[in-house]
Amino acid sequence: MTYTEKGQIHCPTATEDVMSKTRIYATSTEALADINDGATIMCGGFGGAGYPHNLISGLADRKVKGLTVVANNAGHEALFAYGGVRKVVCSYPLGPTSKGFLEVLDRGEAELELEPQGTLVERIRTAGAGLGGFLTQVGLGTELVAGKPLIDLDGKQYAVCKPIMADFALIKAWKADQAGNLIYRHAARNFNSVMAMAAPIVIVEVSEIIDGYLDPDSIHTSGAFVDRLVEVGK
Amino acid sequence: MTYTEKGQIHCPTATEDVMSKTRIYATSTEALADINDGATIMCGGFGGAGYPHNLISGLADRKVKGLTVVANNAGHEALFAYGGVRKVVCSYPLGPTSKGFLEVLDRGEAELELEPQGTLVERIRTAGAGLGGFLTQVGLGTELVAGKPLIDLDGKQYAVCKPIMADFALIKAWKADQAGNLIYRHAARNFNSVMAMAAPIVIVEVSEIIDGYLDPDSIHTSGAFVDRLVEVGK
Amino acid sequence: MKDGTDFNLWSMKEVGAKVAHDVQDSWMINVGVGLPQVAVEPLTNRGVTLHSENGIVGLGPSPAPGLEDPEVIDAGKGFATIVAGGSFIDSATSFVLIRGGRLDLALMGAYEVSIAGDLANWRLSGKKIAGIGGAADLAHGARRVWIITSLFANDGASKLVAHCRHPLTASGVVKRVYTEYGIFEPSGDAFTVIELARGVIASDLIEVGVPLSKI
Amino acid sequence: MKDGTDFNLWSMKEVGAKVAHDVQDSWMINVGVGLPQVAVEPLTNRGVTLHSENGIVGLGPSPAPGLEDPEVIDAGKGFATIVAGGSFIDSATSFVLIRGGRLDLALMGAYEVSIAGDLANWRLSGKKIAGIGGAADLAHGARRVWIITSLFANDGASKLVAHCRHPLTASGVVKRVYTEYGIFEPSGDAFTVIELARGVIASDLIEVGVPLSKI
Repeated sequence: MTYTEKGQIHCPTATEDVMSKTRIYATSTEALADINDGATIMCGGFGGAGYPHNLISGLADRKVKGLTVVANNAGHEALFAYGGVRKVVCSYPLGPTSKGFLEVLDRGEAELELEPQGTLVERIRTAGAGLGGFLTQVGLGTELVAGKPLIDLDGKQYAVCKPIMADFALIKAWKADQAGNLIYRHAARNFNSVMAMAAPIVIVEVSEIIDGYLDPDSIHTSGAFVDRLVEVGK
Repeated sequence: MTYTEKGQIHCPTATEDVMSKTRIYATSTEALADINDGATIMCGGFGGAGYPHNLISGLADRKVKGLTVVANNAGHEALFAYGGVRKVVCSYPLGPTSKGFLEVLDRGEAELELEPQGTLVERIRTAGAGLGGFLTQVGLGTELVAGKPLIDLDGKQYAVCKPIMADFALIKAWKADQAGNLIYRHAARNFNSVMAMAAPIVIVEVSEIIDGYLDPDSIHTSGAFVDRLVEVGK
Repeated sequence: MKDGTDFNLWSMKEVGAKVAHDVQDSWMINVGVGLPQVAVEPLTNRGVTLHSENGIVGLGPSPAPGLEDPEVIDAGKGFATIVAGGSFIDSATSFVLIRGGRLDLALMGAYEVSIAGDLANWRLSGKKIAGIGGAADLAHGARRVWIITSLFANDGASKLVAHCRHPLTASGVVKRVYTEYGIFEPSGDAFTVIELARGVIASDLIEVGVPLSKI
Repeated sequence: MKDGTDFNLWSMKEVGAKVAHDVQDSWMINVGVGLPQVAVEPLTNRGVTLHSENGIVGLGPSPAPGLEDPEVIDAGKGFATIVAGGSFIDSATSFVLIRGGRLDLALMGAYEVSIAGDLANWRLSGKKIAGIGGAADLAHGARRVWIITSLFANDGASKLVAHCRHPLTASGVVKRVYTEYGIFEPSGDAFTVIELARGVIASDLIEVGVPLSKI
């Protein structure tokens, strides 16, 4: 058992290893093989930080069509290039990398569901948490809650926000261990650690898969949530 | 800037320090001085692991009365001993350390709000998250959702769970730094890191306050959430 | 059913072996507080990942004497260990895992299980105070709920019932019940017999009030 | 109000200094994407904690050339740094912080602010597509919302208005507006003048459509 911090060597440990269901794949293509046309995918990252470039590029290679992509931004150029995206759920569809999206949107070939960033990430978490929704006052009195049920509770009004269910989460981490435990690097954590808990199949591109195991107190995402790993290097 | 892990020395850092509003107190008594009769406190821990013994004991010394205590268990013996508790919100009020509570409950001097553990911790998080509530199916069709509003959403029924608002959170951490960033030890994390985000004033007893700062990637609770620290030793 | 002489009822150890046989190696399992140690023993040292709702993924067996750590405990508050590859998580994340469908199996005890799969295992109807802990979340959230229990309560009544008299933990969730008499599955209008211990005859059980399907 | 010759309007740098003067050292502040760098510069190197909603508590200034790290960016996606004592958090936690009341101040730009404190700063009414990012969460969640903006839009219209024509980001949230003409506070039926730049006369501003309280 690898402990990276000294104070923790007295943590009582058993002799056996965890039998993880996390599988390590040699290539993105193999890890993505069962993502089919019409799938809904969550995609981590904030701008380029923590964006799973290799996985998205692998998906583009397979020319998967009719995707719904849930992410903070709309910069999935590799997917727009061949018209792979039917719908984007995001908080910020502008910026230099969103040109591809704005073009297909303009041609009526894709749909946008815009959501305040905090509501977006909480709806993602809610899906992972097995809850039916949450109540917020963010956006009340604005078009940002258009389409959401409104309810009164104890004299206050709230918008009911439903979970965003996806088939797969594609995320980027920094280090993984043999049990699928993850650590993110700096501000690349963002949506990744939330999406890691939010889809039934979680696929992770990771800079490095270490031999052995990470310190159980320093893990950002438990291997319990991680289904597939691909090591992509720095 | 103290980094405990090697790979991270290239993280770009500014020359200035954070100006934290976290204050370090010499004693529990001083850190608790403004907790008055009738206050609602969240109290971390699962059984004895991560339980803020020193803070609770400091509160008992002040003989604060009429407290509502939100915690996983009801084992606040120091507070029951002088009749300080009006109400307990918890998931498990039994076990050897709950005798004091069961006695006052039996005498009708205290009230119990029982909540499934997952609903309890999520209601605590919801308070910290500034949300109005969440929808769950846990407990549907049982007395465990008695008193909760029920709503139908997309053909499914849910119980509406409201946030548990508290005046103070009393928690236990392992290490803190000068900016109030926290790391918990092993399974002592439990409710502590959730409550650390859930009350307007968060008071932490910590085994050690280090000079300098913790690695910003290894922090469990950002100092942004921490108001007061007391170093209590091992 | 007056005495046990005609039967070769399973011991708790045998019941545990039956459960362990039906469990897949890749599963993540939560083992309920209070289940007999001898029944759950076969689940350790065979590679499944054990989850403890107080925040351990990869729960190991009890520590060797002298290595107890008060900050490594299980949901029953007994001293525990973490296996290599395990992780500590906070309570909110632990219940995200439970409700979110990451738990392949919750193994629990029961006061009663109904033909509809209703589970009563947190409070006896006469009792004023009881703890619920994580039982309701586990019963609702886990992909499968299996029960390990004696078939009869102390008063001789069948724990498999048409309708639960005790307060429910969750309705319609139990998939399978492992007892010393055999393995049963709620099927809506009765319990289906999956396997019986040697010498146990279903019609005898029906006679004493166990609502089994007539074959 | 035809020309600026009679006025000594504040530069953006001076506006920033006014804001910085009113900010307390212990505050945690989110500085909105797109605010002029020169206006927010006085907030750095003075000890306040800056928050970036993509997951940085303790945002520092831009890195020295050659030290840029693509995984240390701010909410505007520019290269950034973290100060000693800072922490990286995930996006869910970042918005818990925002909505949960831990942010003392959100500093933002605006298209319009109404006398009721309504804020429009994410989409111009004629525009089909716009990004909301964290603006709605910040406007709702922060303890105070202060706006830094030019008083007039490019077409000459006052950005301080009776009712917003552009879609709202949040209603009734703005506490104060800092402009080159002065500092104003929405007070329900008008804007109260807190301070005016030298030579600026309130009645002149009222004459060109800025809904200030008549004193």
